[in-house]
Amino acid sequence: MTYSEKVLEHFRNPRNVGEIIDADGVGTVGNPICGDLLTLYIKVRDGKISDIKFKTFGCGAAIATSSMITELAKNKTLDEALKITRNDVANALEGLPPIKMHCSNLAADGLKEAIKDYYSKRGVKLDEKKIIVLDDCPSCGFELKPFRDKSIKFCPRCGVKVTKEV
Amino acid sequence: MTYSEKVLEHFRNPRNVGEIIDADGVGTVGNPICGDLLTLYIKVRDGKISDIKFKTFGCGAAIATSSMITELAKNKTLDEALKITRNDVANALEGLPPIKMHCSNLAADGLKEAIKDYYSKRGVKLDEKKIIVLDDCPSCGFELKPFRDKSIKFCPRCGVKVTKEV
Amino acid sequence: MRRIFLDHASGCPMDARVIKHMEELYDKSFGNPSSLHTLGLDARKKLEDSREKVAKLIGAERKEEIIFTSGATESNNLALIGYALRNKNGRRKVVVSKIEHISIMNVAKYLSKLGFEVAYAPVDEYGRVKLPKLDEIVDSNTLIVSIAYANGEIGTTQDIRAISDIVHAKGAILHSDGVPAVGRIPVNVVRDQVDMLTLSSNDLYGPKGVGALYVKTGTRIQPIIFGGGQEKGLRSGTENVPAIAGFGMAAEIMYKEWREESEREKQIRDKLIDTLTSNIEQAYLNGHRTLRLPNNASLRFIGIEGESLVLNLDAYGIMASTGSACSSKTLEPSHVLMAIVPNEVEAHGSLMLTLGRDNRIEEVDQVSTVIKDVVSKLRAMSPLWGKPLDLEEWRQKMEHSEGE
Amino acid sequence: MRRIFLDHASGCPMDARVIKHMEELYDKSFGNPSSLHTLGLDARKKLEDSREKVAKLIGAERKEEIIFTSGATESNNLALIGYALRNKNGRRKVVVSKIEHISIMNVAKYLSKLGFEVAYAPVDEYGRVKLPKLDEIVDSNTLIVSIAYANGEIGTTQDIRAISDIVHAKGAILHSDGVPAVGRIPVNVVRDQVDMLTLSSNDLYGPKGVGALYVKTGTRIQPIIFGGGQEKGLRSGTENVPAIAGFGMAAEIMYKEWREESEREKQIRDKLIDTLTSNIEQAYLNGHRTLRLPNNASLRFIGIEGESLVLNLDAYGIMASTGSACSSKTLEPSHVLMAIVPNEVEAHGSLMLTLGRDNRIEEVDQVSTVIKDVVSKLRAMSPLWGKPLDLEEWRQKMEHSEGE
Ligand SMILES: Cc1ncc(COP(=O)(O)O)c(C=O)c1O
Ligand SMILES: Cc1ncc(COP(=O)(O)O)c(C=O)c1O
Ligand code: FES
Ligand code: FES
Repeated sequence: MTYSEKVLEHFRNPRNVGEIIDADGVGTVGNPICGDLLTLYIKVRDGKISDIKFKTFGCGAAIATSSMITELAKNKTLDEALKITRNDVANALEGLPPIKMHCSNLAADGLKEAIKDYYSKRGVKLDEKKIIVLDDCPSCGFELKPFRDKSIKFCPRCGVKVTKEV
Repeated sequence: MTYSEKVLEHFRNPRNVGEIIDADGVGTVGNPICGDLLTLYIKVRDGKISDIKFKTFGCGAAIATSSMITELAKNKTLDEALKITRNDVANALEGLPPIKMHCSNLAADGLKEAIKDYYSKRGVKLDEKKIIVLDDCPSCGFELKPFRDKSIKFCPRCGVKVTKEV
Repeated sequence: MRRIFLDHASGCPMDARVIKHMEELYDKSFGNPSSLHTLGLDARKKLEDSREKVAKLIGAERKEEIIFTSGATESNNLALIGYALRNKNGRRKVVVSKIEHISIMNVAKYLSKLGFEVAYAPVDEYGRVKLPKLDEIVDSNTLIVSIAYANGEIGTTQDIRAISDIVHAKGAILHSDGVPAVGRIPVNVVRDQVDMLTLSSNDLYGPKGVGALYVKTGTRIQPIIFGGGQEKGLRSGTENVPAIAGFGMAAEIMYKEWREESEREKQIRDKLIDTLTSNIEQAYLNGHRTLRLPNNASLRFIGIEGESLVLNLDAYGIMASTGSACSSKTLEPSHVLMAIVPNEVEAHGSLMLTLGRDNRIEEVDQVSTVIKDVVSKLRAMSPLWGKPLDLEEWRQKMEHSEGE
Repeated sequence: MRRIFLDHASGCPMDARVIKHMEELYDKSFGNPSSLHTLGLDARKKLEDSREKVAKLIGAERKEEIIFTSGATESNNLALIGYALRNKNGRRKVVVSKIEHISIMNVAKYLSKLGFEVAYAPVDEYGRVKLPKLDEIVDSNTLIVSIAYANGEIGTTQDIRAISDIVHAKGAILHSDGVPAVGRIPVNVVRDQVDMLTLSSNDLYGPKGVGALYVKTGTRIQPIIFGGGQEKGLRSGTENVPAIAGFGMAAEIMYKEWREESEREKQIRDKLIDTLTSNIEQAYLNGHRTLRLPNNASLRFIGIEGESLVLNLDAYGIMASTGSACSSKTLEPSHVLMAIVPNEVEAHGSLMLTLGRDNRIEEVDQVSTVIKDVVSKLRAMSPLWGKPLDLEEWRQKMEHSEGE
């Protein structure tokens, strides 16, 4: 498992660390029991994310992806921001080790949650598709059931996508 | 598996190689199919082995033990010669690797056969105790049945005695 | 930047004397011990010399009791699988402690798939096996028990003699993983009545890729690797003579030097533990304060996660390891830590510092300062630090998402 | 006395470049690829570089298809046991040729104990697998077939592509032991459609104690050694990085140099075979005259026994091996020779000369003269030489004594 230079750089010097006391939306994802917890704070001005901060308990990738998503989301409209995928995060970081791909999830999900929170405070509900994890990896056959509770989306062994929208 | 200096010396310069055309007793033991065949020739004068020669097809230990038994038996009375055991042969050679202990059998048995032949030509029958090979090595538990046809007497794995007289 | 290596449990640098010895062998002693010629005999001799040296290190009575393997994982597999499959005496239970190495744990799982009953002996908050509990769990159906002399992650040592008495009283046999213990604390298979013991060469500053299993005379096991019948039929495959000779030499050096070196490392260990636990708030020692390996300082820091801690330390040239889930292939926190720390979050904040011959007591101040700074930095960005943490709530959320 | 080493099948001297490379690693790169710090990442990189080099040597498409093991014996065990136990698809038959290496033979025996049907594909008098027979034996119940690219004892090579076509037509998969072949003849897993291939580092002049198994993507196997989940979970145990890096370098060198070196060795081989068979009466070649490894000259001499031949040659500094029963741990003659020579007595008189980079064509005259002298000396003391031999009689005697 090797982190890219970009990951290490963001991990060592994370951008936008902190809390926003009067945030317009707050998203908390992960579970400290599993070793990762991210809280994302956004301020929204004119439909755009004008400020964004995070606090993360988690691995190097969790911190780097948190940092990266704040950079990606800043100054985007909420619609644009909602379209940021875990792949966008991973790509912006010049890749993540397969086993760490789920950490980029954490960041993307955190942003979504914060935006949802923003909308729900305003009475709007975002509808979601349900995503399920396959039983076995379609590429290498790795058994995925034991990992379901980590809400993984990529095979921990070979890195291919192992979720399906239903 | 390491041969002692003495084994190597006898193996490289075997004593009493050859045939005795007008031998008084000839003993042939071993089986070329198993990789060993020894023919021992004796001349008897005044109840003593006055000359002894051998021909051997076999491993280094087979050749060295053949050579050694001719030295041990020469000038002995037949009674004395009959008492030479495989251990005497092995000891005189400063030991044999456990897996090769059966080769010293070959030599001791060959001598016995030659003396038996000498007696039977004179109408005398030597009675023998029957020696059986145990099912498993009493020390290390090695399964011995597959080796029975090699007429082994020592465990090929750990070298302890695995025969019983009945 | 001078590197400070504090991760000896994951791998040791080779002893320079051993490297030199092996270099000579590579060139001259590449024979196969099964060959009949001079080079083969020479290799055979080297092999047997090493066997003797390894036997001596652990107090084995006969060198034939040492089986060379490719490493400790293989030795652990051979011991447990080899014994369980060979001894069809009606007993079907395998007992291991809750803090055995992953190789023991996964072998136990495999045996349970094969139909054996596997029971896990609990440990107390220091990682010491609870002897009365062990005495209950080991029963007349128990075939084999595997409990390590000491645990490499949390440093805790066991009273192996007391354990072997319990095990033998029930007619079972005892295997012990000696990897972190041999060469650090007194290990003697005769005194402690251990039936099988796993050894690793690299942990003694010998080469990697070689280990051994001590198998007491009379203990019957079957091989897990089949072939040419090397190592008394228990481990087939051409013997890796240069590495085995290196292992032998490393064992010989250990035999002479370990006591003094252990005393030295113990002082570094104590200074590290004292400095870190007193200078950093909410920093706790894992394992027992005194019944521990002389080279192990295992700690946990509330509110932060181990992988990010280790990566930060690496940026300062300090190399260590963690038992956090995020650092492992399975994304599970170390089962060893989980057995002794109050909860998962504390397990995630663990830091394992394991000392070796190359460490100096003078390094402690620098190491402590860096750790303190990094811990502060990570806590500053942690949503868990400085706030009360309701773990029950999170646990329910997890179960909820599991049920989905 | 200058040693002439003609036993490369039993072990190769390490390439000096590889030794040098490994020396550097011992000191600097002792990290554990699972560690998160710099030393760990460095070790991981070395590991993956080697994987790529080994993959390239055998024409594998993806480096992930290479699993590092402790050697060829383990690779053979992993391939056959790992595949047979994993694929519970109703097929229960394992097919191996009659001349596979002992590690394949003994694994096949083990599988038959576990309830698998094992069938042995016959070979002709040269040791070539009889393809029509193979086509009969491999059937819709066959799970896996294991046939080596070439045989190290008698030198004969196989038409692996023709074999894989037969095997795949029946829906089985093909494992091939590539140990003596890789680096001597063209081996390409894609061209030849091999599903698994066993490799040994030392046979490529790399270190001992390391090997590999090529596992084609999509081929599912289970591990035989359980633990930390290294090597995609297929081979647990801390990776022996210095040795693996040495293996990688040896593979890289082989890739560049093997063609030229094989041509050179072929000339020595041919001169050896021609001189010995023409100068010594009743001396015969084992295996095929042209479809053979470039470095293998395997012969048999009527009337003498191989161990005494090899020991005598050793006294003259010539190192070789034999397949005689008397040289083996089981006191059985080599099953490979038994499959192709007329009878046991001829098998006992075998001599295997295997060439390597250190041999020179100038040595052939000296070697031939010594062999001729030693054969004469042993024949002079053999009760079998110069007399007609009634093997039937001896066979009956043997059966008689077996019946006792
Ligand atoms: C206690 C213990 N046992 C066994 C092993 C397995 O050793 P290896 O990975 O070298 O096979 C280790 C390795 O770190 C260990 O720490
Ligand atoms: C053809 C073949 N396969 C497998 C092996 C096993 O290799 P190792 O003994 O190094 O495990 C050998 C060893 O000589 C061999 O010649
Ligand atoms: S937060 Fe656990 S792996 Fe990234
Ligand atoms: S004659 Fe076969 S081992 Fe001695």
